[in-house]
Amino acid sequence: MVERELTVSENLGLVHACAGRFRGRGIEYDDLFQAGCIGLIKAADNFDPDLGYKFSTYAVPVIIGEIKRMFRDGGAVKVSRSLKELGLKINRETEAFVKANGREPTVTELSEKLSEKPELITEAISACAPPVSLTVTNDDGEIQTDIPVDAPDGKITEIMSLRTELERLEDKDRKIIDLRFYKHKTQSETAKDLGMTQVQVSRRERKILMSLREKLI
Amino acid sequence: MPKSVMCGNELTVYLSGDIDHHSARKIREATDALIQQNQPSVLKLNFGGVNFMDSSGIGLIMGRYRMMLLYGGSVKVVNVPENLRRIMELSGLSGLNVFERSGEFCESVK
Amino acid sequence: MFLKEVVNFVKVLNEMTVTFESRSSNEAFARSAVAAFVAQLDPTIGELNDIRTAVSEAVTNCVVHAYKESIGKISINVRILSDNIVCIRIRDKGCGIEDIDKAMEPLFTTAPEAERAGLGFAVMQSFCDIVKVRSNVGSGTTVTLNKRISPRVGNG
Amino acid sequence: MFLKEVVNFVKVLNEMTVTFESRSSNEAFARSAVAAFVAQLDPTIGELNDIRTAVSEAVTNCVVHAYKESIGKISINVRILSDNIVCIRIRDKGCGIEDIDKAMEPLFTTAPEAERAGLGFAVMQSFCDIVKVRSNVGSGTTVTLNKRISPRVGNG
Ligand SMILES: Nc1ncnc2c1ncn2[C@@H]1O[C@H](COP(=O)(O)OP(=O)(O)OP(=O)(O)O)[C@@H](O)[C@H]1O
Ligand SMILES: Nc1ncnc2c1ncn2[C@@H]1O[C@H](COP(=O)(O)OP(=O)(O)OP(=O)(O)O)[C@@H](O)[C@H]1O
Ligand SMILES: [Mg+2]
Ligand SMILES: [Mg+2]
Repeated sequence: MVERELTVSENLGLVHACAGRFRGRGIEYDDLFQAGCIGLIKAADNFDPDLGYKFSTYAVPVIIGEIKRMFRDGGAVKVSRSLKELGLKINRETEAFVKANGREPTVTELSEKLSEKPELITEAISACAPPVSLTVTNDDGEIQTDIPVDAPDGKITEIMSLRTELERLEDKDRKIIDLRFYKHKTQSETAKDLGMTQVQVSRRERKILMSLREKLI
Repeated sequence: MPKSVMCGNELTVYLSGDIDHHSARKIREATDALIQQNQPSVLKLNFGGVNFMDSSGIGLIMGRYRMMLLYGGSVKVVNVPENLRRIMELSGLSGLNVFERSGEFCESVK
Repeated sequence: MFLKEVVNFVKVLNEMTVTFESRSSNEAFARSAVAAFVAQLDPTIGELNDIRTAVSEAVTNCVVHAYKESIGKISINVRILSDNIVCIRIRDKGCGIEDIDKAMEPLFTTAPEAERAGLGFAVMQSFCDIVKVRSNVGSGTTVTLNKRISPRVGNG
Repeated sequence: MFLKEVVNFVKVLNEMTVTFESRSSNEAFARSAVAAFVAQLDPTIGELNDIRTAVSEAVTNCVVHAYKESIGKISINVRILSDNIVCIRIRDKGCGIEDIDKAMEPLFTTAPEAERAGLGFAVMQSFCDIVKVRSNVGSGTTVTLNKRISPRVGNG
């Protein structure tokens, strides 16, 4: 118990560091700090020194996580809606400004009037289009899955890391991949070579691709 | 589906958001469906809720104009926000007499 | 050599390039990205809207005409030059334009069935200070838009 | 060839790349450009702010650490994958990171004199689902952020 209190009081600086990070985002510093303290206490309660890493390494993510939750509250509103609302406010403010000054306001002037960041003003002006789902329907017909164009050096790193992942595969899996994708055999041919059924090859192949995908994204 | 009101033989369609090539298709389909359904003799396009429009919007108006002409009806464009004036004027649509004089018809749209 | 002198004379203060696919759902994104970059000059709402409208026309042309039914890459390069001049270049590798002068005539369109008004270039010209088009049939089109943002009183 | 299979397996529904200079005046632009692209998934404000925050950390690192006093190119590639997953890759060709594990430790910083807290990577990890770093000393760093956006209810 005493130890816990000691850990907490010794590490209040961590909370200040984390809370300071989120200044000027519409939440009072005291509230940020308080949320961070809750995180610190949680971290002190659950920290296991035997795991061999520093307390701060464990505590910082917990503290930031707790602070982040403050931003989450009230954040479930869809962006499209909130920007639309801001867009309407901007229109009203612009009209009033023109009437008063005989000219249009600039982005900065609006941001001062509405106490919103200039970048949000620009975004609100720009982003009123109703979003259209990409996943449900696609107005461009069949979805093309070209290889994304990366800088060539990026592609090289990708190939390198793919190789590393392939080396980590189990023997049998690696054989499947080798036959299927490097030797260009069909699933049935591969199955015959490895003494499996075509269905087994198909399933296994899918599993391997899935796990590679996870690692490579 | 855009909001719409049928009053007498006049169909008012309330447009909102951005009108570009991407969104114009949906608006066109929805508006045409409303025209088919209601068979108005006057189609009023209310632009009060529109934030952005490029020439796709002009194409949209022209298309409805031709369609209504085919039915012996007419198109009125009303409640055009200040920032769309210039592109509306550029379009030459004023020659077709589709603009309702401003002030005379200014309802607020949410 | 002379070109080099001229190019060096124009100071590029800041620059960005964005590349995306010719899906119509990216039209709004393209306008927003350009607007977000130009915003650093603190334009008026009207100036920002002019730019958004012109960019929208050029990008829509790439989606509708350059690549038609297929999907290709569109890239936009934006430079902020000295004297508050914004230079925006919209480039596609699509079908190209056969007769540029004709294409730029108001009301000329090759896609009337798609309810195109043939006003895209006219809008660009009206909303920007300079519009230039370079195109090669079969290899693509580059549209360059220049617009000067009025300097801000006070600090600019 | 095989790479193609794997990459194809990950369905890329839409993609953009933006490249800009490592000026601190571009940090806001970078956030906005990514936000404008992700907006097509109609995220919540919370989700979009999470992405903004994480991108901001990564971009600031390029400006502050990768290129230090000089100006270099930063590029951000954003892909929308099936399943509402957004994959953001921030790349620089700056000085690189010697010990990535150490760099990712909370409170580790090589620039304490610049009042850096050493929290950038911790913030990225807390605001994204997956954070990956690849780096080579002398040739640059790539930070990959993955985040799943909650699917839209109805059809928006
Ligand atoms: N990027 C391009 N690639 C190929 N052809 C183009 C391109 N841009 C324009 N064109 C050609 O130029 C013509 C005129 O373009 P403009 O934008 O002025 O009108 P539009 O696109 O046909 O109609 P609107 O823009 O009013 O919807 C187009 O019909 C098309 O034939
Ligand atoms: N793109 C990069 N290029 C080179 N070094 C980097 C890069 N990103 C991070 N680093 C190194 O990793 C360290 C930790 O980065 P992190 O963002 O966590 O903290 P910081 O930038 O030092 O401080 P803070 O982000 O809190 O201001 C940096 O101090 C720097 O040495
Ligand atoms: Mg056009
Ligand atoms: Mg940092």
